[in-house]
Amino acid sequence: RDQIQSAGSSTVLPYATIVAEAFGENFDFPTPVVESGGSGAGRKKLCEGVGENTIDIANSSSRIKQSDIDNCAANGVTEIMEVRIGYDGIVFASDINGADFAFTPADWYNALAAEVVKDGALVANANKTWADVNAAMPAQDILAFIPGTKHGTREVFDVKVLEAGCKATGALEAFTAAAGGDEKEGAKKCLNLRTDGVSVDIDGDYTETLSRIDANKNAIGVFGLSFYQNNTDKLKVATMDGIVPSVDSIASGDYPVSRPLFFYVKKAHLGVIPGLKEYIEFFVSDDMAGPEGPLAEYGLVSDPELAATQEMVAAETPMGPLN
Amino acid sequence: MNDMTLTERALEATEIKFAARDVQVYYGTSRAIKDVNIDILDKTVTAFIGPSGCGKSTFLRCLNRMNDTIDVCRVEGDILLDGEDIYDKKVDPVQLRAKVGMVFQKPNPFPKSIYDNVAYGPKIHGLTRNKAELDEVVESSLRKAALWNEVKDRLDSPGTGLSGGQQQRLCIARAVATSPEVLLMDEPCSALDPIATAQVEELIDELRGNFSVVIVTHSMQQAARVSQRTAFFHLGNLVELGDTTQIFTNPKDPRTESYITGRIG
Amino acid sequence: MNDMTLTERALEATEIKFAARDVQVYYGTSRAIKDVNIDILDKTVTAFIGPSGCGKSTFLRCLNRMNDTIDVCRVEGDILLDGEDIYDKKVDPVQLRAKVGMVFQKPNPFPKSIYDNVAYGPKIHGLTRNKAELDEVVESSLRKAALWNEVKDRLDSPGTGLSGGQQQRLCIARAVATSPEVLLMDEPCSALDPIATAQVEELIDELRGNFSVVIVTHSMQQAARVSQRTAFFHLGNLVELGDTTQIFTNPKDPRTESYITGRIG
Amino acid sequence: MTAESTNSGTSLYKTDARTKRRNASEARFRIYGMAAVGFGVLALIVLLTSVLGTGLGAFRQTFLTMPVALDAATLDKKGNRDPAEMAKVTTIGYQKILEKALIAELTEQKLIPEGMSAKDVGGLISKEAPAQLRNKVLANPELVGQTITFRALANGRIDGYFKGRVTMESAALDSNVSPAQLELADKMRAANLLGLSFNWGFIFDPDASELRPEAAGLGVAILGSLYMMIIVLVLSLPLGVAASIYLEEFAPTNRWTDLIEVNIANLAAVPSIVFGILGLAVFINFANMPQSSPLVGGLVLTLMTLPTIIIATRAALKAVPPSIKDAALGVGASKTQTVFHHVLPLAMPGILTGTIIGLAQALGETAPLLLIGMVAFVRDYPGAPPEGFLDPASALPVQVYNFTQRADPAFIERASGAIIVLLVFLLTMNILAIILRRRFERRW
Amino acid sequence: MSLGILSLIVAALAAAGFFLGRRFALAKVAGDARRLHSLPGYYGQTVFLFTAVPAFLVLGLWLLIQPIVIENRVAGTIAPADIPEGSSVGLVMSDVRRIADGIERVVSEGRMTEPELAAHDDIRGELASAGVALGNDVRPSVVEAARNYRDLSAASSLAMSGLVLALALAGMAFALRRISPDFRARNVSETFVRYLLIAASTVAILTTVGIVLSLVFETVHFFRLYSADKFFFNTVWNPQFRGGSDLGIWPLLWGTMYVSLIALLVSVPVGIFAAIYLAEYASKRVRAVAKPMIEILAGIPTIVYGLFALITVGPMLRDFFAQPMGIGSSSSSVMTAGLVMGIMLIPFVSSLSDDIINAVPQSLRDGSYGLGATQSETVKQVILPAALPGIVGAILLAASRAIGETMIVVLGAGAAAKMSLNPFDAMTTVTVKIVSQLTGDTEFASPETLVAFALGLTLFVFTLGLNVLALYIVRKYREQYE
Ligand SMILES: Nc1ncnc2c1ncn2[C@@H]1O[C@H](COP(=O)(O)OP(=O)(O)OP(=O)(O)O)[C@@H](O)[C@H]1O
Ligand SMILES: Nc1ncnc2c1ncn2[C@@H]1O[C@H](COP(=O)(O)OP(=O)(O)OP(=O)(O)O)[C@@H](O)[C@H]1O
Ligand SMILES: [Mg+2]
Ligand SMILES: [Mg+2]
Repeated sequence: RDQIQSAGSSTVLPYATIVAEAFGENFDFPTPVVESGGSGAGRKKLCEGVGENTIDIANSSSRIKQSDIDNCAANGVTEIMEVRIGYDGIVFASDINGADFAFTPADWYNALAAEVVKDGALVANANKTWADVNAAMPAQDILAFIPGTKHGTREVFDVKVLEAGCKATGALEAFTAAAGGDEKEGAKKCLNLRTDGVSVDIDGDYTETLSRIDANKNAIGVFGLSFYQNNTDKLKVATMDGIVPSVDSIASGDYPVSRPLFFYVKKAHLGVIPGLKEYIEFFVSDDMAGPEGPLAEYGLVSDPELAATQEMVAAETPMGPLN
Repeated sequence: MNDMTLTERALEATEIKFAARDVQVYYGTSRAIKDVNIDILDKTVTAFIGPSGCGKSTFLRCLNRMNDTIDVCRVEGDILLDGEDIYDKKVDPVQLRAKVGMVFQKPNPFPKSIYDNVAYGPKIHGLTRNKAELDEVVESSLRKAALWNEVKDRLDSPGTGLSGGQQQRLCIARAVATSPEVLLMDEPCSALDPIATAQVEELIDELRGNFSVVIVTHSMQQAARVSQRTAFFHLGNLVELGDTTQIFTNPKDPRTESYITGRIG
Repeated sequence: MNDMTLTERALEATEIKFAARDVQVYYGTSRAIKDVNIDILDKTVTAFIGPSGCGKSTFLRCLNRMNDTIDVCRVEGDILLDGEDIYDKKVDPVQLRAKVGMVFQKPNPFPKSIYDNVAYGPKIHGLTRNKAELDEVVESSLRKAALWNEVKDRLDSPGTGLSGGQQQRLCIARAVATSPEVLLMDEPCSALDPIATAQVEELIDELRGNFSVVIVTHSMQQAARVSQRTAFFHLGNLVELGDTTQIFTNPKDPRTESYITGRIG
Repeated sequence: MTAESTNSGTSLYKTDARTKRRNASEARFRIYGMAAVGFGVLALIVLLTSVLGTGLGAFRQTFLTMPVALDAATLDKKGNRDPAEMAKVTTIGYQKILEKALIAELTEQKLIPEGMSAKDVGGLISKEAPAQLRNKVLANPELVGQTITFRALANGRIDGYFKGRVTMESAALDSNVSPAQLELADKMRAANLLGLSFNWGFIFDPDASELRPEAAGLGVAILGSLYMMIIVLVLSLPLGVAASIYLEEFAPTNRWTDLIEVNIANLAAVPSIVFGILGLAVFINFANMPQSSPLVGGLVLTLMTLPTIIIATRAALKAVPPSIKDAALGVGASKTQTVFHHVLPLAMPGILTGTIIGLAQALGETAPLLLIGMVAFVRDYPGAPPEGFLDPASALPVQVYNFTQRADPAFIERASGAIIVLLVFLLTMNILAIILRRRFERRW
Repeated sequence: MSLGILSLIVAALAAAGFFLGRRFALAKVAGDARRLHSLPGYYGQTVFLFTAVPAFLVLGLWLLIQPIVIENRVAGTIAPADIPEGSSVGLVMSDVRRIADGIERVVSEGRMTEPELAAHDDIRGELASAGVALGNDVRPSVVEAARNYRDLSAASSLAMSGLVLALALAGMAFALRRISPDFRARNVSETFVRYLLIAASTVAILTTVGIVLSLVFETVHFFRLYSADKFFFNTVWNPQFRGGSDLGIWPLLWGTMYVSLIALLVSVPVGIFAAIYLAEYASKRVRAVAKPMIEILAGIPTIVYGLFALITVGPMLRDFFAQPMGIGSSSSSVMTAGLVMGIMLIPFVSSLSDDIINAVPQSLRDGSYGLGATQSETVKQVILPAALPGIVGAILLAASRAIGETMIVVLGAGAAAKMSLNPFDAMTTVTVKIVSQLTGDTEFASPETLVAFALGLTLFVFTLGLNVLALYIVRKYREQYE
């Protein structure tokens, strides 16, 4: 085998293909093969063992899990490098001709949660329009297209929006109290969504969400920042806590809903698979992943600590235990 | 030329059932029936005889438009049933075939039970009002076809599991069950033993009381026994048509004579 | 009981071709052939007669194991061809059928050209060395079956486009073309006119010179004309077997007599 | 022959009430049939028009034509025209050259509007163009120092403008293109610097990343699909027909064959992704075959297609009338000869139908490929067979699937374009089968 | 000798055997083929089969067994002390194999001889430059084992080549010797062919075994993490990222059945009517055009149908049926997916049924027309019953496809697992969830991902049950007709 093989997250996929393409053009190595198939499956493939018919790189939209590391070790993959390539912003957007929205996590919680706090008590969610949730918002029916539970994005949505909202509205307190003070149990309750068709899980990708918004003009969808940036003529983005999502506001940490993106390299393959080292160095180089590079242009929020990552890659430092 | 005389006779005889005028049948380009003019009388048994491959079946199939189902087959000329052209646009072949029933040369029972085979016609034509009547029709038809005794215990078993002769009788029963006005029978007794043959001949005789029967047969004896009129075909031509006695005793055409006496084939 | 006597006879007569011993045939649970013991002699024409549905075809099909193709059919007893049990494990039915040819009751030409229909057997048995020989076999077979004149100009047209009688003759030609040792013919002349019938009977007579022929027929006359021995079946039993003249002039069994004189069916 | 001679029964010319009713039901039945066929054809037409409507655009692309001065000072600093040395200049360097060349040309023609930055002007050129130029120069170092006429792809949004996907209004909202750029493009078109022409690249080039939808092509996918279909056809047709023949003609009816029969029917109901799981476990992990290769893809699709072919073939074999088999057996043909000489030709239409449908399904399937690594971004063409069967490749449905997932709206048209190619592929594949089937079709 | 060349030689021998066999047979009877038991070609065929089949069979078996035997012998030579902490013999062996492979490459590239390489101090780097990836640095004992492994392999493959060639020649000689005019060549080669046919039909069984095996391992794993009770009897499907998910299969099975039912309600009548029309009514020209056209429907990628459902059918159904009738406001619904899937399945029913209907003998039609039946009566009462077994096969195939379909359901019916009777509600199917859980971002070893295997296996058993039922019903019904 003479080409690099990578697999994993479909969120990282576009960035990986951009780099792979440029790599193939400018180096004497073949263009790497980039598979999609999900972060979990990518990491699983990475951990299948060392050798030609296993992949070299796993793209991942979330951090590797201990179970993966154990699996890797069991299969002889003892040294893995963790490379953080930047951040992915998650935005809320609606049809370009629709109303403007300014959200807070609490609004989202009150709109989608199964149970909300009303007059100090937990009641089943009966909010019909956004105006019911927050009088400042338009009286438009609530309809939200959120990522299905298979998506890494959903986890971020759960944590950074729903849980935050749960806390902010006081629901968390009420749940915890109801669960006899068990905070964990209470937090879990925060994630129960209503099942009356107001919140719709999307198992496909952002293009599906976009098409659904096309078919339901009053819906709000959850997108990646890069996807939104490519479709600014069709989508109107909403603010979160008053902040407009952008590469800058996310890099600065002002916009709350974002997550880091990674890829994991099988160290045993370095120096064996031709071009692997060059490829990962190229990936994190300023030319690619820097704030002016094509990845940022496409919507990746450049990592402020990119320099450290570059050093780590150059030194081939494997990752330590998860903290 | 003898077209004229035949037409005249047709005008005299009120009981003409079928009248064929200048009928030609083509299979693709080859002509299987040539210039046939024939009158078939009501309440009469007409026998078609002639060597194998001379066009008897072909002509028979014209009479109820079964030829329509053969792609390459083309019919020219007029065939009148009760004075009405059966190849007319207005004529519904379905109605025609209900009136003009047919027993085929090769027995072709449906892959259904014996009962359903016979009940099929009455059912689609709505000839019975209830199950009891239908049972009766089935029984009487099977009896007429001399099959009842052999199959009465296994009416539910498939018709395709019968012996060759039984299948042939089943097909006769099936055709009789719809009580057609004309019954076309293509060698109905070819696979039957003498006794069954006699029973079917009896049936034919009985049918003649009300209907017209056309029967194709290779047996001169049978033709002589059951038919009142006989038509002799040869190489697609209708050579001679006349009273059975006349044909067998005093044929006009030398070809008829040599066929009957066993000289041409 | 009379098993003994028959076996003895079999030992005496060197020219026995087929010997059937206590043959029973079942279709599912119903028994179609009961305790049949029969010897079929070489270089002889044996006629099977009997009312429709009595089991003639069934028994005939046992003789070359065509019954194997019917799932529900089960054969018991022994059938010996030249002293060898044809139902033995070691026997290859294919070889058996090459030796024992068959003409079926319902003509069943292949949906191929007339030529290919006849040439099929010689081809798979490798009977000819080249195309010219094959052509010859096809022609002579068709001639023997009295079909050559009618089809010689259209050997390439499909066999299914022939008339009923022509199809029947085609099937005879097909069977003859493989030159079997025994030829089983199930009502080979049922759809044939007298002249064609005569020709086929001539063929049968000719075949008898070298082979054994078994013919099922419903025509007493035909049986009397072509066969040397006649077997009468009734309701699955072999009622009587004997010289044709004896059977027709002096039947031993009352059932035979009443059938021949036309009293039972 | 007088008309009054209708003494018995009714006139044939007048249909009686019952016949009328029956004819009405006959007509209804016929209309249902026609409606059913019409429905199918209509559905096809609707789907095809929507696919063609959006997809045909992918076959035409906007190109820029301009003179480019290949400056020796930047491209070959050492001046020895050694490709290895020259390769040090990356596409970024070439991009600058192209940008400069375009600005120079536009300034000469006085087309550049006031206040438009160099970057905006350069934005009209596809990001693929520098790579093309670089390849051209490296292939022929002598070009350095000359001024050549270079035909470059235009940026996807500009292309979209000429295809109606991008409008002035949408551009105003779009962060990737500005109305000023579109106006410039309009002027350039008037000046014949830019225009639409047939895009062979869509059929022959490999896929491209999300930044350059205009350069994405189907070359690798077409090859991959072709390789896989060869494997599927070569394996599944003989295997399927052989299995069907055994089950239908030879096998005794007992528990074992019942088991096989139920099994095959059940395999047809196994979701295709499960075949992917199987392929991953058996072919890649157990048999150590390479990932992403058409060989593994073909094997997986073969297993997936087999039940379809077997079910169709068995139904067709079953429909052959027993009298034909009797006839052959009766002249002493063996069972095998009977089957191969008579039954199989008569069953051929059904077998071919099964093959057509099975292959159609195999050609359009993505899910099982997901697990064996073929749903991937592959830019290098697989080699020639047989080694090429082991090289990574993509497939047409995969390309469709990937295109539909991408953010840039330009990929929508390309997804439909890929579907058109897939359907053409399917049709060419089926035509032989359809012609053969018509030859074998006959009634007996 | 490489595998390819070896196979080629055997194939060539077999081909030569064919001609020799033919010639031999003909020579035995002085060219008069009529004295042979079988056609001359059959003699050739037997020689061909005897030459090729045993040789290839042994080749295949050898290739399967060789690694196991060699592995065991080499593994026996590795001292327990050489196995690093936390590792296993298996892992060391995989290193051994890779090193042996690497040595082979280095040697064949002519860079170094084997002893030189073994003495080299950077074996890992040297092998890496040949493109062989090694996880750890190489210990001498492992190199020794690798050399041992390589020697054994070389010896073994030499032995294999010899054996295979000898077998081919022996088979050929044996078959040629047996040739005599009385030799039943046809029977022999037909028996051979029969066994090949049997082998082909066992592919289906092997596939099933493979599927079950590849699912069962992870399924067991899943049931260790998640109780089977809850999986089979819980009626809520709600996977979560951080565990505590509800993974009841019932909403998914319900959705599967509902969507498939609607799809069949569309495709079966339309398909059968289309088949009837094409086979019985349409002119040759219409048929020649319409049939392939409808077949294209089976070849359109399902994603196109999915988008059609999402963009066109879904909103249409919502605006014209669901909302006016007040029974739903979701644009994705079981109805949408079922309808669109039904369209896709039309050719599965229509094309296969059409062929079967066409194969019904004309004499049956004649029989019915002769009784004065209309064409539709003939079709309904004679032709369809006669064609029934084939049509049932076609319908089963369509049903199977409906159960296995993903994309249309994702885009048409949504991703919400729900048990509802309302056809205008969004629901989802087992297959969809298999795909989405398997390709999601959740960690692989979690129940949320592994549930895909359990779903796959359950669906497999479920459809198996349905198929047994279908077979039983068909048998029972068919008995009336045959
Ligand atoms: N396939 C079958 N399944 C069940 N029963 C059958 C089958 N074939 C024949 N039979 C029955 O077996 C008996 C003998 O049939 P057979 O065909 O041998 O009669 P036959 O003497 O040839 O009559 P025919 O002169 O009418 O051809 C009949 O009662 C028939 O109904
Ligand atoms: N479907 C067909 N296609 C082409 N030619 C046909 C077709 N059917 C019959 N023929 C030819 O037409 C001629 C007349 O056939 P027809 O069946 O009418 O003969 P027949 O008198 O019934 O003979 P038989 O007594 O043998 O049944 C024959 O030469 C025959 O070969
Ligand atoms: Mg006839
Ligand atoms: Mg019989």
